[in-house]
Amino acid sequence: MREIAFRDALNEALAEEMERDPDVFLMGEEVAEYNGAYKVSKGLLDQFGPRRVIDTPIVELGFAGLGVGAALAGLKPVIEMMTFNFAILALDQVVNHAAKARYMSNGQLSCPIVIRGAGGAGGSLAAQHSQSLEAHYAHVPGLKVMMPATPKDAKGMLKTAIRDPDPVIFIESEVLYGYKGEVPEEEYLIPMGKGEIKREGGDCTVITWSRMVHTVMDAAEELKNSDGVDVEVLDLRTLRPLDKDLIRESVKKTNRVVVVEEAWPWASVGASVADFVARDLFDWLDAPVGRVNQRDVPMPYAFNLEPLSLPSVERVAEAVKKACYL
Amino acid sequence: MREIAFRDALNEALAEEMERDPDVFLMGEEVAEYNGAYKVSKGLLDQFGPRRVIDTPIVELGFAGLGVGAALAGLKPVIEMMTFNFAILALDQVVNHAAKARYMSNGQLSCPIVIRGAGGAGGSLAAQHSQSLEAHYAHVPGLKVMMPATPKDAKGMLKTAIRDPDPVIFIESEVLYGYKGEVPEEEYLIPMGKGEIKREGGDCTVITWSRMVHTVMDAAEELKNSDGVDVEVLDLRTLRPLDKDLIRESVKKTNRVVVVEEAWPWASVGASVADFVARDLFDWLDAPVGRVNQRDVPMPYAFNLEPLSLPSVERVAEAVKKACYL
Amino acid sequence: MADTETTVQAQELDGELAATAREELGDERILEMLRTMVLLRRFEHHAGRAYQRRKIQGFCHLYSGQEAVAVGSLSAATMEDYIVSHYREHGHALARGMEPKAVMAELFGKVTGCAGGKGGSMHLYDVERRFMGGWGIVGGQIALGNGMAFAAKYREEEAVCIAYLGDGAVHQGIVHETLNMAQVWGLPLIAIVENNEYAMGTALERVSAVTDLEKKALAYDMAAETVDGQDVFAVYDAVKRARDRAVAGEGPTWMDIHTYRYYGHSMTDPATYRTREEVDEVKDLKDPIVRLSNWMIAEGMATQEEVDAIDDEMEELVKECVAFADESDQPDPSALTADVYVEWNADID
Amino acid sequence: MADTETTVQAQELDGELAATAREELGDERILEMLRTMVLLRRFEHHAGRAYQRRKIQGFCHLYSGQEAVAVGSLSAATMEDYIVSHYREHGHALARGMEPKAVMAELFGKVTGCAGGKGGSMHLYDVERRFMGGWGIVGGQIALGNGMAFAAKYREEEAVCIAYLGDGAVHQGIVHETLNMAQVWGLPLIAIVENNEYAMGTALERVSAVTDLEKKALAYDMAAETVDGQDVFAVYDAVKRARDRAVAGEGPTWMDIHTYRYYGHSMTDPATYRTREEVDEVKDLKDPIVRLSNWMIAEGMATQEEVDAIDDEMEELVKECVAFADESDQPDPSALTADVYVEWNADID
Ligand SMILES: Cc1ncc(C[n+]2csc(CCOP(=O)(O)OP(=O)(O)O)c2C)c(N)n1
Ligand SMILES: Cc1ncc(C[n+]2csc(CCOP(=O)(O)OP(=O)(O)O)c2C)c(N)n1
Ligand SMILES: [Mg+2]
Ligand SMILES: [Mg+2]
Repeated sequence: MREIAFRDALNEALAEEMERDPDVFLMGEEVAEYNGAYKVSKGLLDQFGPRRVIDTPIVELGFAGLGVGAALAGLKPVIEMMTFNFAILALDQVVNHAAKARYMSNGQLSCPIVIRGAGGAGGSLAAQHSQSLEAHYAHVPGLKVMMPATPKDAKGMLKTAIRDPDPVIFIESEVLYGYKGEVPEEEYLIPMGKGEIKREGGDCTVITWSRMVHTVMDAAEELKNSDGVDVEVLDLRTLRPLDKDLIRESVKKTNRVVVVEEAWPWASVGASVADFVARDLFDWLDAPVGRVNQRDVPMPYAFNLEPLSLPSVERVAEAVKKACYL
Repeated sequence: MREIAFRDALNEALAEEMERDPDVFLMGEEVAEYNGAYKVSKGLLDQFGPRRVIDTPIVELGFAGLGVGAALAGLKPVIEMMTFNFAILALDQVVNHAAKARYMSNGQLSCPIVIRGAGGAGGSLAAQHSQSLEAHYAHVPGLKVMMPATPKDAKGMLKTAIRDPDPVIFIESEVLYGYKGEVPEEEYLIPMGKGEIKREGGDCTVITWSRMVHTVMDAAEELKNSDGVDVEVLDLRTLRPLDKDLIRESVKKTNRVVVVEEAWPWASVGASVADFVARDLFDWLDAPVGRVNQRDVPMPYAFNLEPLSLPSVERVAEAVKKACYL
Repeated sequence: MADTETTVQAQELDGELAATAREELGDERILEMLRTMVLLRRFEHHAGRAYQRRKIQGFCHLYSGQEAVAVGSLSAATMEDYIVSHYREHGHALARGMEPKAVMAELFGKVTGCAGGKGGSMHLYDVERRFMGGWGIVGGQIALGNGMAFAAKYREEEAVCIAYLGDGAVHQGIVHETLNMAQVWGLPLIAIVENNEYAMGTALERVSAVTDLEKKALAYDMAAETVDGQDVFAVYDAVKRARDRAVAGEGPTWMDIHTYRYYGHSMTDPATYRTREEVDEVKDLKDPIVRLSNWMIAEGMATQEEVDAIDDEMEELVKECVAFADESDQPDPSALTADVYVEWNADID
Repeated sequence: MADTETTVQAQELDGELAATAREELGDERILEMLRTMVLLRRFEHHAGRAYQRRKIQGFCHLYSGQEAVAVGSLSAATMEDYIVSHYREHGHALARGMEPKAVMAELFGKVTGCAGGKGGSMHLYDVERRFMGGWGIVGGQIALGNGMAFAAKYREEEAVCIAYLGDGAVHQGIVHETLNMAQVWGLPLIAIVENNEYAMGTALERVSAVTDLEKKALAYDMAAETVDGQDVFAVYDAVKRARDRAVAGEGPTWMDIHTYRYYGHSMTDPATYRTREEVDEVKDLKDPIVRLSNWMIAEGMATQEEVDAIDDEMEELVKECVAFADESDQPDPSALTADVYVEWNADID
């Protein structure tokens, strides 16, 4: 199968959905003439023109709100946040408006908006530009949250997100944009709310998503070689709603779980996943659920410190071994 | 001992700290001439004048940022958010600025700000005005988060928050403002990061905070009477940092835990507390950790629906019984 | 109130504008406008009473005193136009033609309400009439309105979006962001500031660097106007011109419409920040309903008896609304978890 | 560039303003200003090279072309004034008198950096010199600056806050909120828009309803000025007058200072959105350093040789900075968890 980069997979998803549905438009900072800060929207201005690919001033709250309003009026906006660090400015329109429109209107309103952009640490970008803030969205009923780990998932999930009738937060790991992987030529969708086993194994389930899938895959490889431990890698893909059945199935097989996320540990999605496992599968667990996170500190700039903060192959391997009492 | 209302206890804390430290000032919507939307700042304009008690326009982001800047310059701002539903607009200044100033400056800057105001459901206020958003802050290193449940705690904790050299998020349950309780005449402080056993009991630990302390106390009373179950009620008071030792001590005694919070269940503080208990005290637990939350929906207006959404005495009692296999 | 209005006599409206409006609208529609304004007034009276009986709860912001703004502006709109408002929107909802019973039932939290009882006083919706809410975050709705204006332009509809906001909302950053984009992209947005002089207990001049809010538009080179909001035809005229410009592709308009609210900010506000005299002066000199009916009587379009009869009729109608709301059922408990998403296959909790 | 500047000749600055400044500042300080401007230029040149060698990583925004803004404005400030900036702040930091070695070491992520290597290029601090950062959220720093101005006024210090922002930041809501409060409360805030015509790849006129950014102040009745940012004395003069007003209690000033950046937005931006000719024209006609040195030579304050010697000297100095940064140690791993809080008794993870 052909291999393309994560950013190009996203680009294809956008182009195909804009082709398919004239109500889909793309708006954000530098998405049009600059072809996107991370080149995700490359060529879309040329293909679809300035009516549908729109550069904004730097006003995250204002253009998110415009997108929400346009969605309430029936359009299908894709709003690009250059990074989710800046999307904090827009959170009110997401949490207080988009997430509640259908409910408060007793089902009269729909808000089919996608808010997407780069998340996570990008490499020496320091504290204000290196945050994994998915918990802020996953906490809120009315939102759906997706975070792909591979080019194939990225394309299929973004297409699903755009077609979804509810507001979807779609966070793309900044360091994955250049990552290449197999992507089918023919059209496909990755369903909302469904995770995937990225690697089968019987000894320990590691639940993760986004960039951390790759760290965990490396750790799994290493653990196989060094300790003969067979790790099952479960990529959640959607963080709200949670694919509970997939987790149940895997844990009932392995009886051991580690949750790995790039975000801070406290009040995070990973904490919630670990809590779900511990409560729902209490009798199936042979060891406490392990967790690996970014250290509970703002991200430092220094090149030697950032890797110490992020979850590493070593820290994941260690946590798995601990869960396996090795 | 004298009994005073929660709002008056907060008022005393503000007055005493403003008296003590000329660098403390209070700013927010309606805090001065109107004496506060919830009358927490009653009389402070008269006592301290318009230099130190300042009405703002309705610009949460702007005056939060002003407060952060003033704190960086050495003042001790107390910024009132009329409610934390509106504070979402100010989150960027809290998460991206206040929380990171000390770290990014390598300890050169301090940000001794308190951001306080009403949180939680207030009674038929509907979806945009009935949110418990503490998870958004508890997730973020660099912040401290306090949520008092009683007038005595409210006063002692707010005084501590104001003296704290770091940014403190201080959330006051809207329905507790009128709640009366004993408050000492003499000065006292409630330490940062310390919870309190609000009721001793040997059968099950219920961990909670803020308004839910009272719901849980009622449930504990009922459980004692109906089933002879002795519930230990642990009020966390501070949500970041967590009082791990207090939890450990209690759980090692009861071996059963229920976490009760007003907030939504997913990626919440309660999920994190439950996860901490399940991992840290794995071998001490005789049952899965129970949880009671607001239902995972925006808050409806209808008078019959809101109580169905919020955690109730019945739902707490049920969860405790389940944890006790009753 | 602003200087611009001192030329108008007590309880009189601008005769020239009224004459033009009469030509455009005809007597029938003007009578209808009066009826609507009286409906709004009676409706709020009874909403206030129901609140005191705890039939309505939570926050409830009455619209009385501002009737000419809602009725004047919405008389200039078509049913293709999007309307978006904040929490003080009973008047806008009714003036848009929403069923008064459904509005009252919503305030009562009943299943027959226009949002099934789940929205309440601050969150009224009638999407068929393009009444898009009913939002409670000060300023947030103007961005939504910008999006609706964007949608109208995107689809090349002959439609605008009318977005209401308060004088207190003007300072919110989102207003700045929205006006700039609306102007850059020429969106058909009509932003109506209902300048009732106060945001809760805060008089405009205490928190605004300019008290002439029309000036805000200078920062965006935007068409702007100051309007006497107690004169229904002045509002109608200004909004109609703004609408004509907007559908002609000439972009957005910013309006500082001067008005006044008779009640406190919400039902729990005793409004001690202003004097009784101040309120009475507006009621005595510039009541929008008295002004309109005075003019109609002077013009021979109605008699005092007919005006009184409208009052009685609306009083009856609103009482029926209250009875309807009172008798209606509360929503079924299953409504609690409905409409969070269009469908939700995973279990929620 | 703006029309206001067309009267000035190629590579010449305003002679009158220069003469006045010379009287006020004296030849010594003007020579120092030239040296600082050259330092900024050489510093960025080497920062750019170090970035290419991956000695500096992440985002790195060079200041070259804008030197007259930093040096002119900070020459009008005292050491009591608070300075706050955004991510393109190497120039402000150096012009404030921060140790160039500590700045370069910070860019290299070293423990000898002005933030111990934890801040990086976008987050420089020197609190002793009241250089308060170095912030990366577009627009956020102006609210911080307002708070510092508030603090200065609260404590009755004879001090102002100078806050820098870009032309792209102007549209952010927080700017609107901040300017209104600054004006209402008369805060000593000097908001300097470094209008370099682009925000990343976005030319101002594509996203701003007005291109004359001075107009933004009309919405707040605020003192405002448009300034030639390639003329160090024009900047000095305008900021000095604004500062005088501010400390006299006459409130804030808004400044649209026209300038230009020579490099791309950041080190990873090829800047294909503008032509080489456009860049060259500014360099040829309005380079702030050439303008100043030309004038100094014409006035007999320096010879061409002396100017060249300054260039060499600064080149040497910056090379020493690079060597210093290169040789310095990375922070100790324990720095990772230090200074999250002033102290943290509970364990962190
Ligand atoms: C963002 C936000 N901040 C604060 C509030 C609380 N609040 C509700 S209405 C109001 C005053 C608004 O006044 P104005 O805009 O003049 O409208 P009016 O009520 O006079 O119609 C305030 C402060 C809110 N709902 N949202
Ligand atoms: C809130 C926010 N949105 C977006 C960004 C990404 N970003 C960084 S700089 C920049 C352009 C700013 O341009 P301008 O304000 O003109 O300053 P200049 O870089 O020209 O000095 C953008 C969009 C950001 N850092 N913060
Ligand atoms: Mg008002
Ligand atoms: Mg710029």
